[in-house]
Amino acid sequence: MAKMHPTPMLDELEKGPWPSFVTDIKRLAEAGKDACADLLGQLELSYKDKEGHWKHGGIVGVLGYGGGVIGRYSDVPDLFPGVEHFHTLRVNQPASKFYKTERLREVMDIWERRGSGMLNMHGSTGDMVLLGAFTEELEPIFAELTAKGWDLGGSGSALRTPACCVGKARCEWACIDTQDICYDLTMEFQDEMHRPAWPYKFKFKVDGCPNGCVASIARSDCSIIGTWKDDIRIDQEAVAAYAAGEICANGGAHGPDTKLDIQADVCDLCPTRCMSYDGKKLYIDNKECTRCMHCINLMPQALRPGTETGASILVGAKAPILEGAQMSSLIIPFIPMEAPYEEFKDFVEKMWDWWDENGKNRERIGELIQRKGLQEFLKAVELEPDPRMVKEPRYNPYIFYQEDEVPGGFERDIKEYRKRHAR
Amino acid sequence: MAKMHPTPMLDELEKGPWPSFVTDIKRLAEAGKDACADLLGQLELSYKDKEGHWKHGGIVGVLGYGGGVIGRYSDVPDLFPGVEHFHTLRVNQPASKFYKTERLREVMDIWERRGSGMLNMHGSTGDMVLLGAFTEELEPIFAELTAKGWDLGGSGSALRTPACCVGKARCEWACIDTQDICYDLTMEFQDEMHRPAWPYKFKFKVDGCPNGCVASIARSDCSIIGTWKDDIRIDQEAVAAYAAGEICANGGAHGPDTKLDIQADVCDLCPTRCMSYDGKKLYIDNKECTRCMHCINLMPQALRPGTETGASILVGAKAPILEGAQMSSLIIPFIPMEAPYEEFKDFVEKMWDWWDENGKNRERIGELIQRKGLQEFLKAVELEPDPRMVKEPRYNPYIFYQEDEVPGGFERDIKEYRKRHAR
Amino acid sequence: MADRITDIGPPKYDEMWPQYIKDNYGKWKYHEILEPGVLKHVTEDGFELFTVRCGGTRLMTTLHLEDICKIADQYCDGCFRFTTRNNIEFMVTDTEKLEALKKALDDNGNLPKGGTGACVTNIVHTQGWVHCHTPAIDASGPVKAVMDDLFEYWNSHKLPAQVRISLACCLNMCGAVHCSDIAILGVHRKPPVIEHSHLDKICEIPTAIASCPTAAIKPAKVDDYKSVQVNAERCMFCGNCYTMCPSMPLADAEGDGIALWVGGKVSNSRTMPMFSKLAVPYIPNEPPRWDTTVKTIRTILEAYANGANRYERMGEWINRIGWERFFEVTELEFTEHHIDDYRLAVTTWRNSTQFKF
Amino acid sequence: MADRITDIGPPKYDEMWPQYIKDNYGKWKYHEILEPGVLKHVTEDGFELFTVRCGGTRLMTTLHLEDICKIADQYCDGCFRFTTRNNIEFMVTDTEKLEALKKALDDNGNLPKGGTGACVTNIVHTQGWVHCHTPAIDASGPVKAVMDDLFEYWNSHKLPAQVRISLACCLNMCGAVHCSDIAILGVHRKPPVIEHSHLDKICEIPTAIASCPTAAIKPAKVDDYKSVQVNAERCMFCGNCYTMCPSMPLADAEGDGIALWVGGKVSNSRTMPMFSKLAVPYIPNEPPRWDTTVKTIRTILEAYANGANRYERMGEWINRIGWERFFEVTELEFTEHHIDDYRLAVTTWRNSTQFKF
Repeated sequence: MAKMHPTPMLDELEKGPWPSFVTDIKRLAEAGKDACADLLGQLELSYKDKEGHWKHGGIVGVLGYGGGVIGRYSDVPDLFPGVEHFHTLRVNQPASKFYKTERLREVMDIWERRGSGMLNMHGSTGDMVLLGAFTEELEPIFAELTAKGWDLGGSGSALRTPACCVGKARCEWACIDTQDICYDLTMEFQDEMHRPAWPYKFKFKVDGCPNGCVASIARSDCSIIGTWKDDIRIDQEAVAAYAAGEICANGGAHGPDTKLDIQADVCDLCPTRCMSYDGKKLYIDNKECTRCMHCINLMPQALRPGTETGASILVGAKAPILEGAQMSSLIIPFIPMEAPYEEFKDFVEKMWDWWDENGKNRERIGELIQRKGLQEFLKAVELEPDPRMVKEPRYNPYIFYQEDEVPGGFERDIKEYRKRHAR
Repeated sequence: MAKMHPTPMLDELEKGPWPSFVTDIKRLAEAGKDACADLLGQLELSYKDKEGHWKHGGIVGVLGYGGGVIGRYSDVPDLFPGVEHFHTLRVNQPASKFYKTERLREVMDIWERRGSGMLNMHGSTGDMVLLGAFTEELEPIFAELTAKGWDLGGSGSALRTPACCVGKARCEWACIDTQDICYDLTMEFQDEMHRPAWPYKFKFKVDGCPNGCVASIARSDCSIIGTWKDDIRIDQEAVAAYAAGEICANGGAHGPDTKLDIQADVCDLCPTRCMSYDGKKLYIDNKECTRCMHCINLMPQALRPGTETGASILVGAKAPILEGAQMSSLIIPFIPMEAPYEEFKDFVEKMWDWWDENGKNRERIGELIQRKGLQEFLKAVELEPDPRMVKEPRYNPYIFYQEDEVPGGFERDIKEYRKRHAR
Repeated sequence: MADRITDIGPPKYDEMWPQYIKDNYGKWKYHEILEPGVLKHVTEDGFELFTVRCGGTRLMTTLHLEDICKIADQYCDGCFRFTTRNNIEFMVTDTEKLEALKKALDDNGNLPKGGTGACVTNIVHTQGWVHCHTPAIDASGPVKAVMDDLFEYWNSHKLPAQVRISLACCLNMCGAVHCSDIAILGVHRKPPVIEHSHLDKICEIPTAIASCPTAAIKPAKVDDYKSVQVNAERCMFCGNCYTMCPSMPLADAEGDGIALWVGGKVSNSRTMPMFSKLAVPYIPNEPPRWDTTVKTIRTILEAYANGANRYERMGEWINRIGWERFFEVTELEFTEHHIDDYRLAVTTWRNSTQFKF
Repeated sequence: MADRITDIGPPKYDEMWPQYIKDNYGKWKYHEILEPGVLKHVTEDGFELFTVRCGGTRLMTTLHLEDICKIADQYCDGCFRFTTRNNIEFMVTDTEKLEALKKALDDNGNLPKGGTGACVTNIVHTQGWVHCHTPAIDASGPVKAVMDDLFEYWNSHKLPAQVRISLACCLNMCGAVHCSDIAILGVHRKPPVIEHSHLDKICEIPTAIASCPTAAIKPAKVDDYKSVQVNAERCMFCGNCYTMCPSMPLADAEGDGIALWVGGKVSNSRTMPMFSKLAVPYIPNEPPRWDTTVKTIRTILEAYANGANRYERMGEWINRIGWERFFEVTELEFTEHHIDDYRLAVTTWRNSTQFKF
């Protein structure tokens, strides 16, 4: 058993119905992990001081990679030597985070032997995050992980580990093969992930449908979101069953007794009002549909996305630092997404080239587009302007014209002008 | 008869059903006004050149005033000597633009004798605009105008001539006495109007209700818009008459045969959905009403604004130059507006003081608020923040705190910090 | 100067009122549009006032104004008024006088009735080539051409809702057209041509430099003259430098023309007020009848008339159907110029997968 | 280095699939929530898959993970998965196994079922004081305290719609919480304290200066040290300077705390995605149970639960009732800090007379 510190405040977090990370960590501390005991000790100190106790980074890593490891040191190492070094390894998760226990135990075994035994399942970007290694353990851990078929994820000014929703593995709404896209991009861009060479980080996230369960529109520089071009599939028998109350609303999200009112809940809440219900059949004016998923969400047994599927590509989401938060913006309304995804990758390469060439240090691509204008970006990726790219056209009259757009060009002769207009 | 120039292009504008300004001006030219003949000649030249032919300003005016006259000279005076000088006088219109012909003829008579005889009824800001005077006529025109009880309006970096809608003179929806407010402000601030002393122009416009017929929300630095606090008045008998088709919809705006569908046209189009109709009576949840006027517009015989009336004050509208167009923003949700309007004028004086002190050259107050922040403005005018002032709270986390808001202030000792945190 | 009359302000409003306005001030109960151009206002006491609204040209002569005065003298107790949108309103107190007034207006021929209800009412506009020194277009001419073409919508009630058209002859927008259902805006497209030989004499160079919102103007020595130069790549042709410095004119026959904007409103009815958005970035100046502009406005108006629900303003219609649909039904081209690239541009991008094919 | 294994990427996804996922990949037809935490997915062929969703702590030990693996081994053919929101999902192919699985989970006690449908699902969060070097707050602690309090909403379906809560321990927002129904954000409120004696050795001064979005940092000589100074009036405590320069720490017991944000969403359902907006600018750090934060979140959640229509997300509810009503029903104070004063602030002002008293 490791040396336990008194943690009266953290002990309060052992109470209550939600699983307690404190109880969990105590258990491993009691099983002998110094790092766990000292982590709790240092966290207790933070609870007392109301300040964190980790030092600013420090360059640590594994040979040949520029990322995947985040250096971390305690600023009170004398008190908590077990967390003097507390480096993080990001281990690239399998797409959609399915695990076979035998494979997961490969990682767990290495981490129990060589690390703190504490981890995040998962980090915000999607990686398994192994929390708390000493510097000297980094190379051995890396060697053992790769030997078992596991690799590190991205960090720093690099491609970050791509992530995706559950997709076709267990969701009827997935319009694209999110897992394969995620895996394919990860494999294709291993170099971009492991060797930071860009102005700043870059994230891909892949959502199977506009519900956006992996939050790609808020959290990725390039959001790949499944959609469809043809009509929503309707099963009118199931519509009747919903109307009769035989199937409950919204896939049971409000309990099994929640009856659907097709007119009020579906037609009237449709943002484009493209649906109508005559008491028997449900009609959709698909041309006016914006594929928002509301009706499909509410009637999963009666309505399904169309079958001519592909993705909408949106670019530029980021958290606030520096220019303020952005969501991704629609750049490609529809693109087919079939392996090997060449049309998409072609777009990605053009986007990265432009960003690489024009981006300032620590400038996300969304900020660069803000700075240079959406037009410049479209030229770089060779796309034509489309009203679908904007919520609305400009309202300010400040249009930049190029010289070659204006007959006679920009050069004029003041003498000629003065012949027509006295001073 | 003045010397007429050939105007083959302008002659094309004598055709068609809309009244022709060309025909009108020709008539006065033929009656002997050189300025009219030469104006048409110069305009024809512009139609040929596709360029205007007026020179940049020139400082002209009347003694003791810094504005009210806009200098203008032809840049082809040899060709069109009748418009060599073509100065404009802005004559302050009576509020709501009612005229007695005998009074209007005072102005017409002066203008026929001493000016071009051409004028705008009215200019964009609201003045009568006398178009085309020679410099030497300005003082005599001014003397004759004032002798008859007419004065000039504003121009330059001054208070511009206030304007208002028809108000209580002929509109059942006027919640405030727009004419009196307009007149009172005009009289109170004669000095601010005639002697430019500010960073830039400043406009008041007074709308009697949220329909905004005088466009104050788009066109004035300070918009005074009538509204009410209590309940919309309902005449349920008239409601029944609308339901029965005895009264046509929208005051006849769509023809006398347009029957109102109370549920679809009124209740369902109400932006807050605060109305309901049970087939007999119309109910309004007034607490949820935002007084948008839609229902009142559609049923003027059944619905009327409440009787506890006053104004909403919005600040900062302007055209694009320089920072882009702005609409006015809600600053005072509700203020009583009874003569002599002291509470309102008190606000105005505070607003002007702040703008005068902080505004840069040619910075409208709306731009200054943008630059300094709405908070700063609110402090200057001594108003408390109110969620009604914004469409939504901030989404960026960049909050500026003042030192006195934070316990312990901003000064800290790095040595104390380092005692808790090793470097 | 001692007996100089100044700061007297305008005549007080009630000096201009006819007796029936004075008597019924603040007592109005409701109104009704009887036919295009004819309104009836009724007081709580049952008093009825009839108004005939006629198209005004804004730019007029004292002769035309005298014609108007004569009608007012004959039928309206010597009173009449103008509206904010340059229309002329004659008022009478009974239906007999109303019929006589209408006949007199018809006989006049230059005072067309209309401008009420779900119509295209009069175009508010600026001076254009008639008086302005910075215009990119004429004003009265295009207004006349457009109103001639849309006359059938002026004196009828066949649109889904009112349509407010405005014109401003340059970006200064004296007409503040930025919240109109359809805005006609004069635009320059060439950077200023600089008269280096006179600039320093006529302008203050620091003021000229400071006037540029994009910092495109820099001091320069040209042919030994102290002057400025303009970085054409950063010029967006706003004309603010010319306003500050007459040695930098922008006007150019090939550069200047018209941009059309749609979907703005100032009313708070139903939806909050909206800015007009860019529909057509550039149409060449085509005097005297401005054919392409006229035709394009009709196209937009008819698409709206066909597509909008009753009571729905232009901007509400577009927001309902989506801008992609607007460009489809009007067959207008969507170009890079439609995409905002000024200071708030990021707020106009589409952060959603919601769109129509 | 020759035989060094690099760039192999993660295990391929299908290596991790149980057979029933492999067999039914892309064949799913619909799903149903059977009870809180229990889902049924059905394929076009009628194959049924049952999923039990359990709350995960994100921060866990290998011991806890081994417990999870054991359950998966015993009931789920050695397979399970995690969700994007740190929940754990166990899958079985018939109802008998489902009952046995549910019992095993109940027996475990640390794997509460829930997180489905119209509930408060698991809070995504960052590291806080457990691992981060720039946090203003802890992460796992507040999450535990909030989830304890809202447990009744975790394993029930009684809300109008799903509520997504997120936590980020500083403005860097590793958790990208800016589009959450409720966001818990760690904020600093004091400018950096500067270690002049070491700054030049540890940081690049130009980089530190360039890092400031408001240009508040300037070079300065202090006690003969080359260093920087911060104009406190322009500091908005973003911490970007500290990220670039460790000699400028912001953390402070009295300065740091929690801001709460509401009404964001990432889904495109009905309305377009929305940012979360400021509800409470500052709550002091109150370890260990973060009482005020917990209480305020419950207040917001209950106001939503009481006021929203079914299917309406938090942001949709607020937009419908208006922000003035939100502050009224939650009894939260609206302060000057709620008013945006950053770069797009003008777009948040209310350009309308539409408001509720």
